[in-house]
Amino acid sequence: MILAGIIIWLVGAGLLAWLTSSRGDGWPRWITLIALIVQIAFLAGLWIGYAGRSDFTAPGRWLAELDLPWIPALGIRLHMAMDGISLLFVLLTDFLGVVAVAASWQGIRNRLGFFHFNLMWILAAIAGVFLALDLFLFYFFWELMLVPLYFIIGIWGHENRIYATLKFFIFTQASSLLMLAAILGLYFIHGRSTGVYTFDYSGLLGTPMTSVTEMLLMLGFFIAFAVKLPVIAVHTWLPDAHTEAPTAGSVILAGLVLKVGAYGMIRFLVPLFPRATASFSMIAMGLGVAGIIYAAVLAFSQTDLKRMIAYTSISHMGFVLLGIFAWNQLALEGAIVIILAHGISTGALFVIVGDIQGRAHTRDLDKMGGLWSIMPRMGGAGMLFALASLGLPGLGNFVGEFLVLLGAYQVNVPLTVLASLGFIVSTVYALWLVQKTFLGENSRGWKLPDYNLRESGIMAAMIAAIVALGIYPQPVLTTAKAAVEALRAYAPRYHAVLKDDAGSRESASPGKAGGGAQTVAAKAGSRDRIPAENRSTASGGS
Amino acid sequence: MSGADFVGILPLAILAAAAVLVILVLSVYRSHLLTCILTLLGLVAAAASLPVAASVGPRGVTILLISDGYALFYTGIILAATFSVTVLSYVFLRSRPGRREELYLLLLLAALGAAVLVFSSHFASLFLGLELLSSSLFVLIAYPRGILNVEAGIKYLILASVSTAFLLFGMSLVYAQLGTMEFARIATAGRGAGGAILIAGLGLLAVGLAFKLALVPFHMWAPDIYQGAPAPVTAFVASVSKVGAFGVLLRFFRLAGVQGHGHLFLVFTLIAIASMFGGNLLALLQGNVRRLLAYSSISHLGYLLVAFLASGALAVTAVTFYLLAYTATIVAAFGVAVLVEGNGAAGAIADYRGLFWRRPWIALVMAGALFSLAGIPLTAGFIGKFYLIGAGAGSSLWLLVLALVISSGIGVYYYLRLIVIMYLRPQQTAPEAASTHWSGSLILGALFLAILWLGVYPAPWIDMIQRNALLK
Amino acid sequence: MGAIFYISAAVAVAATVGVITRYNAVHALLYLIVSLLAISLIFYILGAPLAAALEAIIYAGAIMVLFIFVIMILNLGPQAVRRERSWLKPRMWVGPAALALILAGELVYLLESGPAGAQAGTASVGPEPVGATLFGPYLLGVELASLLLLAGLVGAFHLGRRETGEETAGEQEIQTGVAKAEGAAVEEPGAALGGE
Amino acid sequence: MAQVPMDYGLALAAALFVLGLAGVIVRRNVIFILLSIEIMMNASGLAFIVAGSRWRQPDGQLMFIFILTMAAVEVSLGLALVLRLYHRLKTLDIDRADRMRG
Repeated sequence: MILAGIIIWLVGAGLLAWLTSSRGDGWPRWITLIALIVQIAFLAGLWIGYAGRSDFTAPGRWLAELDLPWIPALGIRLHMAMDGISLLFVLLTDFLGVVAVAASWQGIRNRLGFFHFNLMWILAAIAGVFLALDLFLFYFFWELMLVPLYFIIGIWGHENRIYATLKFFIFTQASSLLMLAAILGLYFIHGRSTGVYTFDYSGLLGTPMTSVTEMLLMLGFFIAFAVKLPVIAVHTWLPDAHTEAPTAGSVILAGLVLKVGAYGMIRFLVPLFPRATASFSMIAMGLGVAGIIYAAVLAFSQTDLKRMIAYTSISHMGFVLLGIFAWNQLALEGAIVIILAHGISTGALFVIVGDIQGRAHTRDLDKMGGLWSIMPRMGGAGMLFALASLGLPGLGNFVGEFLVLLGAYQVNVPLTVLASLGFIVSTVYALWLVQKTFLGENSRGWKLPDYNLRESGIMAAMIAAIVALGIYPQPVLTTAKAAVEALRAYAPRYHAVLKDDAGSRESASPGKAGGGAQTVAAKAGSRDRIPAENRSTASGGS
Repeated sequence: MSGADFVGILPLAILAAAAVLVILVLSVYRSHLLTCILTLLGLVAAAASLPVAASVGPRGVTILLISDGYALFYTGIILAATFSVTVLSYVFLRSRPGRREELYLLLLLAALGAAVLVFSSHFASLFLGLELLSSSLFVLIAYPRGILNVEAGIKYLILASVSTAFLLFGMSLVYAQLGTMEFARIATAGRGAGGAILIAGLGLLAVGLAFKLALVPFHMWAPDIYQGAPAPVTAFVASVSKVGAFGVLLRFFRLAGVQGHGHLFLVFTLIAIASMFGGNLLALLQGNVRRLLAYSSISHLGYLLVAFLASGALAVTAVTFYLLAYTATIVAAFGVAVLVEGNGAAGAIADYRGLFWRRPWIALVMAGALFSLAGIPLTAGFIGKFYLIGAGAGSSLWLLVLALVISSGIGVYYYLRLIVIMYLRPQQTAPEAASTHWSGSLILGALFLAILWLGVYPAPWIDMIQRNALLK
Repeated sequence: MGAIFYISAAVAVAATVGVITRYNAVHALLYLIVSLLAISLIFYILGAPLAAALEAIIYAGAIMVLFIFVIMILNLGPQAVRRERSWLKPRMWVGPAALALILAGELVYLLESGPAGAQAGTASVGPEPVGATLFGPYLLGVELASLLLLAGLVGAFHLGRRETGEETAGEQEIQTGVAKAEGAAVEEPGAALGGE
Repeated sequence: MAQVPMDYGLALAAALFVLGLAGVIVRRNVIFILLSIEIMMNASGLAFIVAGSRWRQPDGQLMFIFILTMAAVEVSLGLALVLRLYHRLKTLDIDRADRMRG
């Protein structure tokens, strides 16, 4: 019930904010803010409680689970569960929710009730995505997420918002419907071969199917996740959506909506289709590396600040893709850390850009310069997050990207080398960003007010989070560890397939290619054992 | 006809009796409210007789009608939709001059026609039911006798008559070939028989029904009729007449085995794809809310064809559920039109701009209906569309599923755009408020809750459909 | 017998072509009546005497009269008289008349040669079995047809009722708008029905 | 009817049907369109009579009677609408009835 409570709490707060908006502007703001902070405190309490449990690091255990019949005629259940990854991501959701609310405190002036309702609606849907274990439920939340985002961009966005929403919509809608088709394909294949028609995640794991079918279904899922992530080639909606979105929309978009794609790959794509993803992994990793470099180069050539940050997001998500398809302990944990760190750092950058735009009414890089001298607090924060973005050691992003590279190195050396080039390019664009906006001389004669207490508060919280993640990531890694191990056990032969496919490329170092932990898992988990393990997984919740 | 036979068609008998009662009362005492109440009572009585009729089990009543769970469930949908339309008509007519009472009589007769359609097991009853429905609709569409209404009425009359002629000619070809007009015997006699004439007959029959359902390429009438008819009648055209026509289409072709005839299957596939894309793409271009909904309904009937072409019990459940969801949704949408549209052009976007600010609750209902049409989670349309795609995927109709998926992706866009328009700041000169009455708000509220219920917890409805409304 | 079918069929087709190619409504109507009579004859040959009678009485008789009635309503005024005169020119009626004569010839021949179907060896389905079936298995159909007629009655009554000054302002506006748009070229009433 | 194969009867019906359809499509005057529709209905009725005659059943004639009923209803409604349209527009050209455009 905890899990349903998390979502109902958010939706309820949103409704309350909407209903009370007629009483005054303060009502929706404070209601959502307090609701989110209370939920963060509650989740943090849970986290500490779980961390004390002896089985916290044992793989294959849900920390909390909810499993009720919903539409029995179709085998649809209200099945939600939380493991370490979900917990971290829901926390990130709430945290960025607070940031979004705080960042819109002054920026959003009209239709406040509906705005906050939409905001909470997105957060609830995203939390639902992170918790759903029934594929139907997953799709349900996945679709639910789009509508409020459409409204936030379409109603509160900038000049060109109609075009942006159209593009955003066509991309996401078409791709998610492809995923629906794939979900149904899986449902029927599983039903025909076993006689049990179910959308349940643990039930569908290990569904026997031919490799062609598996590949097709996998692609259906992959495209949906890839559009959200976004993977290069289907990324073009993102810069436009970001440019037109209000600050809160950008924060949610970059911090959470992109992560949903990554989460889907980690939770569903590889475990459900281990063989197909393994044979696809070289392409996917290649796409990841291409994205890292291509988007970083494009970011460098942008003059619109928001567009620039949007492209850096694409670049960072390339690392995530690389890490996921490398599929070993290090890379996966790295990907999770990137997701958290990027959520915070890019969220902060969008907030800063939003603040600049709110003050100077422009986002054009060429019109800025010397802002540090007039706004030292903002300049300091901007500098810090730009450095985080380039992967400065000691900040969260570095930990994640380093882990991903370490993990990917065990799988494919050339790609890893290429990916690390991304570090260099990102250094260039991040420094360029700082140089053009904050440093240099204030040639335009800007006179803008510096951060007030509220804005400084937001930044302080985000700085604290990113620094904590960079200096002491261990709690996060510990929390994710068991979940990652459990997920990897679903695809025990992943690297074996990988080796068969790409054996020639990796012949130089066979011992290394297998890596440490994952070969153990690969050997330990024979295919026959998977269903048994799933069952224990499903039943072993609270 | 035995007593049990009569019980089996009790809902139809009650509807007919209500119509006769209304005209008798009209001849001595004209009262708008009284007529409306009598009509509503008739509909409620007919609905109350559904379980009674179900108790005599599936049985053929003469060769013309068959009373089974399927027929009764669809009749239930028809009665509920007609009930809503009747209340909306009351709200609509209250503020308008002229004679109003005949409208209720015609609504009863049209509902009876639709119910006969879903009961029919013979060409004669199919034809008569369809005509009863259409003939009442000609008048209903032109009812206020304004220029737009009359235009719409004439257009509908011409196209409906042409389609009826197609239907009749198709029937006669099938009859000439097989020597029977009963569905069940056509099914058995038609199994082995191939023959160009039979295929042509079935094809013409399908064309006739496709006209009524406004499937592409027989859809030309829909936008004009949706725009020209008075709003409650539009709701009726969009819901009841579609339910009736689709009900009989499904029953007949399921028996006749559309899968058995490759050509027919191909034709239906093409019609489905054309309707889905045609409806959605043309809807993108519309600046009028009613025309937009008309094109959207074309595409929705296209979606339904996907499950219609699929095989198995899942397909029938999917169609029935979707029709249920669609009916609740579209009646709600046009119910909003009744309460919102002023005396200007029907469906003008100006009536809807800023609706959220002027009349938030009604706008909420409209938003719910549009979400449901778009297939957004939490609404009936989401579960319905999921069901349809499931039925298509279950029969491996991947091309159709893909078309459904892509075209409904297009569709979502214009529904949401309309919602954004409702949320824009109202214009300086707000349109004059249209008719309001508490009963209209009540019906809209009920429909809104129904949309949510079907979207959030559809299990009881699906159970009911699976227990009752399956064709063998 | 076969020959009569073919001749009647040819007459029906020719008359129908006439219907859809005439400019003048009354003229077309004349052709349509001839076509209906030809089909009636075919019904008779096919062993459906009741249908043949109904075709002639109700279709060619009652329903077509409705058409004429409406056409006459739309044709009031002095122009109509002029039009009437042009309608009575021989080339207007000679076509339908010739076709009707052919049918009359066929009819005479048929009447001379005895009841339909008798010499062809096929049983005709006369009024008796038709009636028995109509009020047997098709009883509900009769009921539905009666309701259909009720709908038609109520509908025609409602639509045809005379205006009682109930036109709303909006409608009048539209009407004047239409009149303006068509300017001076508002057609005279009779012109709506065409004419040669 | 040995001398008149059923197919010929159906062919005649089809010919009339197509002529009627052509009339509906080509003509613009509502009266003519209604006449053409009558032709189509009548063709369908003929087809039913032909089919009934083939099977020596009364059903074909019954359908014809129903069609007749329907035609009467439809013509009366159609003409009532025509009168109303004429009253408003002073024309019977169906293309003039175009106050609705998308």
